Amino acid sequence: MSVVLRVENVYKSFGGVKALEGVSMTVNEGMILGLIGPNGAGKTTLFNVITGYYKPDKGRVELFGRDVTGWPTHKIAQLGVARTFQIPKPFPDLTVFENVLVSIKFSSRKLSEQEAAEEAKRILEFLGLDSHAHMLASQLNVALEKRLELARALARQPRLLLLDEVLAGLNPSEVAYMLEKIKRAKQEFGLTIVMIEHVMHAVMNIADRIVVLHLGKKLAEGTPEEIARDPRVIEAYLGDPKLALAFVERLSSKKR
Amino acid sequence: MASRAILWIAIAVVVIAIIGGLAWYLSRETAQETAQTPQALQPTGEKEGCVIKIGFTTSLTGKLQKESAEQLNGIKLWADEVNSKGGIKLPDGRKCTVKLVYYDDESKSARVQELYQKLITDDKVDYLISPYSSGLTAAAAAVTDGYHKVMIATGAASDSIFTKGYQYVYQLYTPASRYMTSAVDLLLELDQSNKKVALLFENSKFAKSVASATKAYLEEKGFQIVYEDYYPPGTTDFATYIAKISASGATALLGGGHFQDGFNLVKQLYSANIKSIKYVAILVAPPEPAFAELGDAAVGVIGPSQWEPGVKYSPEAAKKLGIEWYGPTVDEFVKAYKSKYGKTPGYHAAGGYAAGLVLQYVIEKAGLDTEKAKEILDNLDIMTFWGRIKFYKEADKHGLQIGHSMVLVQWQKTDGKLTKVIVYPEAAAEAKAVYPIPWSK
Amino acid sequence: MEAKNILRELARGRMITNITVAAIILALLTIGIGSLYSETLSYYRETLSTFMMLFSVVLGLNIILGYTGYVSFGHAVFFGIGGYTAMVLMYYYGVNVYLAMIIAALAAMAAAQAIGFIVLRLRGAYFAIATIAVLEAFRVIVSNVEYLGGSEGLQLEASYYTGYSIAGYRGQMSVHYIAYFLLLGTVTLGLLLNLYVSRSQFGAGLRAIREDEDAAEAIGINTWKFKTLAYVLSSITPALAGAIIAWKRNIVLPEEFFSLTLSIESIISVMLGGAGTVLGTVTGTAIYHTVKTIFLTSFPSLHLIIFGITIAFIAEVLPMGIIGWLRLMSTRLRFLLE
Amino acid sequence: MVVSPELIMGGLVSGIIIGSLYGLAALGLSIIWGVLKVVNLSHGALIALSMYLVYTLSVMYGVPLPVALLASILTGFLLGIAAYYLFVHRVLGGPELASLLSTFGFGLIILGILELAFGGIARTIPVSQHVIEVGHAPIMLVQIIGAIIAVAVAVGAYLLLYRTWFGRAVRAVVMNAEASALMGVNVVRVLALSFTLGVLFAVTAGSLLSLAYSFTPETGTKYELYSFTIVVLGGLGNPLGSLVGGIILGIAEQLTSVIVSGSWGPLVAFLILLVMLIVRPTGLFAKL
Repeated sequence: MSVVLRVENVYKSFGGVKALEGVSMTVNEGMILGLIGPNGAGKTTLFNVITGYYKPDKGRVELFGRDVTGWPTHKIAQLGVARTFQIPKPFPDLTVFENVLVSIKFSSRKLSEQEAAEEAKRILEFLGLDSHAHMLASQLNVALEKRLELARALARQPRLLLLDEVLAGLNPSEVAYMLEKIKRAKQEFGLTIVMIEHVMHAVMNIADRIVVLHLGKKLAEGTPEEIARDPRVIEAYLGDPKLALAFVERLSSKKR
Repeated sequence: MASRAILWIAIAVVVIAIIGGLAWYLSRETAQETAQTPQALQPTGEKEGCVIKIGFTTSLTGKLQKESAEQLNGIKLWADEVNSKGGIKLPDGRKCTVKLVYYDDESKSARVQELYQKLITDDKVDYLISPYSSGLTAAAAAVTDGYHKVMIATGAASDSIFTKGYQYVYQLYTPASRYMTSAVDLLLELDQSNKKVALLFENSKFAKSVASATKAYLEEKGFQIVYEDYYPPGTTDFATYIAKISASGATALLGGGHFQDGFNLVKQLYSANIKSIKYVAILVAPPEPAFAELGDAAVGVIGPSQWEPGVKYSPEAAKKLGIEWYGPTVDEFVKAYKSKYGKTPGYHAAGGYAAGLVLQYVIEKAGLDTEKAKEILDNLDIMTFWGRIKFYKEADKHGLQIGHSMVLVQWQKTDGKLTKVIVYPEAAAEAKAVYPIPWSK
Repeated sequence: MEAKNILRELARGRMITNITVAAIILALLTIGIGSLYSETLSYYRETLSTFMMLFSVVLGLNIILGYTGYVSFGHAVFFGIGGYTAMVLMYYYGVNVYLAMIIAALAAMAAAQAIGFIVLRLRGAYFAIATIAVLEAFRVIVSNVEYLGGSEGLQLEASYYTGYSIAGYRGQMSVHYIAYFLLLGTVTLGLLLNLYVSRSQFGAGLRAIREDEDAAEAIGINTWKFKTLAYVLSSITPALAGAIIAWKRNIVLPEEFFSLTLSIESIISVMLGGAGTVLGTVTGTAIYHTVKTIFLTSFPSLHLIIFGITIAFIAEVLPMGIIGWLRLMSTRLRFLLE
Repeated sequence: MVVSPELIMGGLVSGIIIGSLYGLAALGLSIIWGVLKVVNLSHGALIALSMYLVYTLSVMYGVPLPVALLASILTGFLLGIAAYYLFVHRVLGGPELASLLSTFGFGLIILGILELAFGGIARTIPVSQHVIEVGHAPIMLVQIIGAIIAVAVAVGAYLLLYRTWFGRAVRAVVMNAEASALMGVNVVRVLALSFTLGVLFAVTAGSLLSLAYSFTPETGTKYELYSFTIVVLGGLGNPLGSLVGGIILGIAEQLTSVIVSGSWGPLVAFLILLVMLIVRPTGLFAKL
């Protein structure tokens, strides 16, 4: 199993604020890695470093065995990395269909106009967006916007998919729908996924491994079970009822 | 992507080639024919009711609005007077009325070219008058001269229009190159020892061309230019310029550009109270009545003017020079203008009237025959209320005004009242120039 | 929704645009040729020349403002650079206008590359302000450099034009006709460039940048390269128009060639029709030019006020322009109204 | 000509005096830009309008000058509120272009009215011409008084934004409008008042400037262009930053005029603007 992403000892600070302090992690092919931690832990900053929006102050980022530290975002994207944004960034004045089509056009695949359109249609159907194809992206509700983000990322046929809170703000049935789609997408496209998530039961459910960030440092790493039992993690999250509930849920379901 | 781009570029090249080729073909096909030039579209005015059409544009809007409006008043007054007398008598004995055809050019040269084209080809006017200002006249000349249409340029003092080889454009204003020279002459007359001159002009087309000619003239006359600078249009604060002039030890200042900046310059100069400066001559601003708002600061300031209501041109003066007098006297003009518009005419208005007057003279002699009109204008040497009018007729500066000269005005205080008087040339002078400027005492 | 349907609609839309564009070019060509033989058309020829001058700037601006979403508030800077480059070549070296145009366009492209390197790192209002500053800086520099004629400008002599002739018209008489056809060529080039941008993958990338630059990077678009290229392309037609107008008017003046008014007029034209659409540029410029001419002749003293109200109206009520509004009314029309 | 230290001194002092007035003019633009994220392209027209208001009242109707100044400033206040709801409110939060065009349109309307009513002739308000000479440079008493008022207004604006409830509300809206709304701040009112405040500063600057120099409807354009530079120099919405930015620009302009030539003065402003935008677009000083 080859290493898809390796982050080594990455530092990043803004002014006086240290957002990342010596974070390292490794993601193997075919894996779903959950990235959790309280607000301000540096999760999104880490995504931005990986995807090249920020240049790390120190440390290196390796993708598919190549050192990509300091590469511009679009070059990293062209390696086969796709991401979604915490606050969705659809192309508001383009239709849903056009959003996906643009993404296909700039993926590494060489498709004819006709093929690209077919492909866009396929992806929209996969995410249940086909009936909204002619709507402007700006007219979508949150749930559909999140789906569009995912659709646009999948349209690139990436090898590594970075999901930044795609479940936030969704109701339970929508969460279930998205989880289902992510799992299926992983199988169908042979993806490796790193996901930042606050919906704990979802992460615990879907992730193979979990990395916990706290105040810019890696606090713990392990399987969901290990993380759930780690006293440091519990301490860091103490007082977060949602998380506590998720832990309890997880542990009790294991016992049964 | 690349191959697509190439395809598009190829299409672009082909289309442009087709258009270009067509244009070339058309030009090639007929180029050998003798130029069936524009004479063909000569006026039709002669028969139907006999109306002579005079065309021009005026700046009803934009930055030249004010001066242009006065010029228009002058032209209108002329046309009304002519028509009230039943029109102009042509050499063939017919009497034709005058019709003014004019449009708003927004003070922009793009509009000027568009509209002169329309005047010539659509309205088929017989003679043209220029728009106001050198810049717009240059743009108009580029159109009109090609059609061999006579255009009387008024409100355009630039010399450069007349070095471009145009053959049908005639200038009424004293050109920029001689704008300030009389101010230099006056200084020489007043004080032989005042030789240190500061030049501070606006960085604009007109002021710049006056400045360079003035500079050359000063050097020729043995003056020492101790300071020279150009301020950007719209400048309101002259503190640092005045500081440098003061530090330069200059004893005379020549400068200005438009009304506003000249006004501010004098105002701040007066406040600064630089005792060393004894002589101040400013472009454009002093002849304006609004200059009086400066109060004491205006006293002693000299300014060149194309024309003033107090000028002394007269049939007698013409006789002395042995040239023909034509048109109304100065007083008649001023009186007619006052009764029509309720105010004293300035030089823009006088220039407008004079342009009409010259056309009237030409039409009486040449009718509507442009080539004959050109011949008459080339050899013209007359005196009118506007002054002497004579054009340079060789090709290198064809149409440049060489007969007319500037007068200098000075603001003086008599019995506590601020008045504008002509002080130069002596023949036209109403009073002697005050020297040195009061504040230096 | 069938993919094939979309493609068919797309093709139909493109066909309609192609026919419209071709019809416009042909009509302009006919009027131009007609004016060679009929004097009555010559006023229309001059009005259309002014229209095409503005249209050339608009077509350039639409690439950077419409497709890429960068509000270039000083786009006339390329008109000025083109005009001055051409004039220097013609005035000092006697170069003919055709060569001068080509060099002017190349000079403007080089300038766009350099200016873009500075201003394209800015976004939104900062970019807009920076482009105003660039325009004003050029104007000040040009009016102070003697070689460029300073504030007096450079003026060609009548004799420069003796070599030109068309359909029996010679010298300065021929200039207005030739300039018309040259402007038509420029407009044609501009329309083709816009069509290319609207239909190519390059244009799709620009649209993505307009919509969200970060997301565009994330889907693998080299945004820096794309927007620089867009800026360079957007300088071509304004520069060509500047060169032709310099030649036609025979004089270049700093305030007329580096003019904020021209910049703003072209923005209004783009916005009026609908930014980022080919048909929008035509519609917007045509309406603006016509309305302006009517206002100026009918209400000369009120025209500033009327314009102010019109501009504010567009901004507040019709920010996507006429064509943009129609497109929004029905997404079906998106394909028909490119 | 040799540039003496004395001349440099004169340039510096007049730079500071004129710069303070530039700073005051820029303050209005700065507040609006900082709080509403709108570049007010009617700024120059508003400055010109206030000049004509003072002119109309004091010269044409003979109202005493201080009363005319106050009346002009008050009119600016009312106009600000009206303009906010007519030209700004609808385009807030939209694309930049919409607010640029909308405010530009408003500016054109003002200019059109001024052109119609007064034409292009320069107007002057007669006041004391007393000057103080510094290094050959004549500095008018009115300018000095204007500069002092400018400093006072800038400090006042600073206190208003950092020491009062209104200031806190404004800063809260700048940081996060949505959260402020949840915490009970009337966001629309804060925005409208901030815009009005900006107009008020522009009008105050214009009224003071009208005393020192003659003016035409187009006079405001220069101050508007300079204000862009000053705002970028001083940081969006920072009153003291505007003042200091104005003074830097004033000194740069005046020294250019002393050392090189006045006709290069405006270039300095645009070059400073471009360099600042690239090197430090957040300004030399903190944002609001």
